[in-house]
Amino acid sequence: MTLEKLPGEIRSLSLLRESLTVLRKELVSELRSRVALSSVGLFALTTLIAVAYQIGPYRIHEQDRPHLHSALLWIILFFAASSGLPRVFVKEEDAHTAKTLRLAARPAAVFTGKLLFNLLLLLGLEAFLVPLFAVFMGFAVKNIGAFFLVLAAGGLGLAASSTTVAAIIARASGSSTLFVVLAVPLVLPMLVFLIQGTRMAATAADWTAALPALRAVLSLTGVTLVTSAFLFPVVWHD
Amino acid sequence: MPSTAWSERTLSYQCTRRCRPRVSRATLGAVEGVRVEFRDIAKRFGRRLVLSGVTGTATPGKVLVITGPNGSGKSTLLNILAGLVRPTRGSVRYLLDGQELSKSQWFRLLGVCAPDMAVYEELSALENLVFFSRVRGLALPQELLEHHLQVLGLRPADLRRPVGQFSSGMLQRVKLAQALVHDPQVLVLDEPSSNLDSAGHELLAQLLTERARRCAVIVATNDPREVAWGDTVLELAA
Amino acid sequence: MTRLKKFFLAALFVWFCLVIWGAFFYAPRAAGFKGESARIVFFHVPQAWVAVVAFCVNLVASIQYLRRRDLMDDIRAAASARLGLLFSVLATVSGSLFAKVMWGSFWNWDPREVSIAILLLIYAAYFALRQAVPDPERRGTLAAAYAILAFVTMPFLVFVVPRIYWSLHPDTIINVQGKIQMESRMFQVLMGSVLGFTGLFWWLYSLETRLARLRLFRDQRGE
Amino acid sequence: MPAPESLFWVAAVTVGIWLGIFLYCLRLERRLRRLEEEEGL
Repeated sequence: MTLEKLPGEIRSLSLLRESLTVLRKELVSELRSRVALSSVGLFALTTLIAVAYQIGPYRIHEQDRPHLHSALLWIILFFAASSGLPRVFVKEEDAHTAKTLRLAARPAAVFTGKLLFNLLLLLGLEAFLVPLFAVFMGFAVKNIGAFFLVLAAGGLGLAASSTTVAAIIARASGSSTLFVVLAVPLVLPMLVFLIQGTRMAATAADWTAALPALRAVLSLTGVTLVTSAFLFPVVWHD
Repeated sequence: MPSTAWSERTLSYQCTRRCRPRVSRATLGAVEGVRVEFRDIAKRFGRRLVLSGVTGTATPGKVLVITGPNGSGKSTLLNILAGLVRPTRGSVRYLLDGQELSKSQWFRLLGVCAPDMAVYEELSALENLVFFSRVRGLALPQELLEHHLQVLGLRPADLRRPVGQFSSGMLQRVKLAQALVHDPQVLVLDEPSSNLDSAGHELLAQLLTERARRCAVIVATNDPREVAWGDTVLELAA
Repeated sequence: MTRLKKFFLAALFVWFCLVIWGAFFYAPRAAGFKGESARIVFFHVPQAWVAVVAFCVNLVASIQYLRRRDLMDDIRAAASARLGLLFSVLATVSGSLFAKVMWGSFWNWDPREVSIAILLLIYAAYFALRQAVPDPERRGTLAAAYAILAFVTMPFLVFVVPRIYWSLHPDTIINVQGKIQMESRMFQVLMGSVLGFTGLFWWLYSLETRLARLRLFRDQRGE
Repeated sequence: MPAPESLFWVAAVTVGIWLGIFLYCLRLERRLRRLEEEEGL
C-alpha cells in the first residue's frame, strides 16, 4: 500500500489541541502508573484521619469551628497536592523524556497541558477530600455555592503557581523537597485568602460575603498565570 | 518489507503553525534545503572548557560526521547545533534559502535522536508516535504512523505493547521513528545505530542515503561503519 | 582608591554619625509613644526601604540576565538579594523590638509582620534554589525566573495585605491622604537616615559585586 | 532635651556598631582594590 492513496486530509492543529494532546498524554500516563494519584490520595487520607482523630468535630467550640476547619482543610489540601504536583515535570526530567518533548512541542502547549493536568489533579483531590473532611470533622457549610466557588478558584490558583515552580525545580537537583520550600512562600498569600473565603462561605448566609477573598485569589491567580506565560519558555528551554 | 521509499513521495502537508515565512513542504522540496552554519563554537561548564573554536557547516544532501574520543564534547556540540544548549561563545545559524529561521521554526524542521533522549515508557510505540506527531501540530492518520514503525522494523504485534518492555534495539527504532515522523529537513543523530543489530544498521544506512539527497544529516559517532557515511568528517580534539 | 571614592566614604562616615546624633538628640521625643521607643523609626524605616530597593535591584538584574545571559547580571541579582534579605531581617528585628516595647510582645501576627515573614521565606527559598543548581548558567536562569515570579506576588504582600486589614502598625509616613504627618525635625533626620542607609547599601552592593566579579574572572582564567 | 545620660549610652553604642561596620568594610575595600590591581581589572 503506497502512500499516495492514503486519504487523511492533514489539518492544522492549533495550540489548544496541542495542549490537549499533552494533557491526554499526562492523563494516560498517570492512569497507567497512578503514582501521583496514590501518593496524593494517601497523603490526604492519612493526614485527615490523624487530624480528625485528634481534633474531631466535638473537641472545639461551636463558634471556633469554621476558623479552624477552613484553615485545616486548605493546609491538608495544599500539602497533599504538593506530593503529586511537581511530578508532572520531575518525571519528564528523570525519564529523560524532557529533551524529546522540548524538541517536539511548543512551550505554551507544554505549560497549558501540564497546568490543566495539575488543575484536574487538584479538583480530583478536592472532590475526594472535602466530603470526607465534612464527615470526619463535622464541617458544616452554610453556603454551598460560595464554597464550591472558593474550591474551584483555589484549585486553579494552586495549580497555576505550582506548575511553574515544578518546572523550575525539575531542572534542579534534589527536587522533591525543593518544591515545597519554593512553593509555600508563593502560595501563602493565596492560602490566606482561600481560608478567609472558606470561612466566609461556611459562616455567612449570603454568598457575597466570600466575594472579596475570591476576588483576591482570582487576581493573584491571574498575575501568576501572566507571569508564568512569559517565564515558562525561558525556564523550559534554558 | 514495505517499500522504504515513502520519504520520496513526500507528503504534501502544510506546516501547521503560523510560521514566518510559510514553511511548507512544497516550497522546501523545490528549493535548496536548510543549511546549518556554526562558527567558533565554545562551551564551558563551570570551570571545564568542553569545546572551543569549532567551525563547520551542514549542507542539504550531505552527511556531516563528528568524531572524537569520549568526553571530547560530541554530544554537547550536537545539543548546541540542535539549539537546545546555548554556546558560551560562537554562533549557530539555521538558513533556509539564505533566510535565518527562528528557533520555533527550526525545531519543526529538525529531527533528533540521541542516547540521552527517551520516549514515554508507559505508552505503546504507536501511542508515542501519535503523541509526538500530534504535539508537533500534525494530524497524521494512524495507518501512516503504523507504516512508519513497520518501515523501521517493528512487528505489528509490538506496536501496541508499552515501550517499557522493548529491547534496547527496538527502543532505538522507536526513537528513530520519532525523529523521522515529521519528515524533518535536518537530522541530528548521536550514535544512531547504538543497540541496533546488523539488520537495523542496514536499514538505517538505507534510510539515510535515501533521505540524504534533500536533508542535511549530522551524525556524531565513533563507529567506523557510520564514519564511512560521512561526506565531511569533523574531528574533535580530546 | 580613587579620590572620589575616598571622598564618598569619608562623607558616608560623617553623615552616619550625624544621623545617629540627630536620631537621639536633635529629634524631639515623639508624642503618643512609650518613652523613647519612637526613635527606632530612624533605623526601622530605612532598613525596610533599603530591603525594597535591594529587591528591586534584584528584579532588574534578573530580567537583564534573562535577556543578555551575562553572568555578571546573575552576580548582581545574587548580591542584591543577599543584601535585601539581610536588611529585611534587620527591619524585622527592629520592628519586633519596637513591638516588644509598645505592645508587650515580640510578634503578634500583625498583617505587616505576616508580609515581611513571607518576604523572608521567599528569598530564603531563592537561596535554597541557588544552592540546588550546580551549573552557573542554569542556576542564573532558574533563580531569575523564581525571583521574577516571587516579585510579582510581593506588591500583594507589602501593600495590599497590610492595608485591607486593621493594623497595629503606626500610620506609614505618607499615608492615605498623602500628607506628611511627621514633625519637621524628625522628618529631616529620617530622610537623612534613609539617605545614609542607601549610601551604605550601595557601598556593600558594589563591594560584593566586585568580589564576585574577581572570583568569576579567576575561574575563567583558571582552566 | 531628653535625659542625656540614658540616650547618651544608646547613641554611643550605636556609633560603636557603626564604626565596626565601617572599618570592616574599609578593610574589605582596600583588599579588593589591591586584588583588582593585581588582576589588572
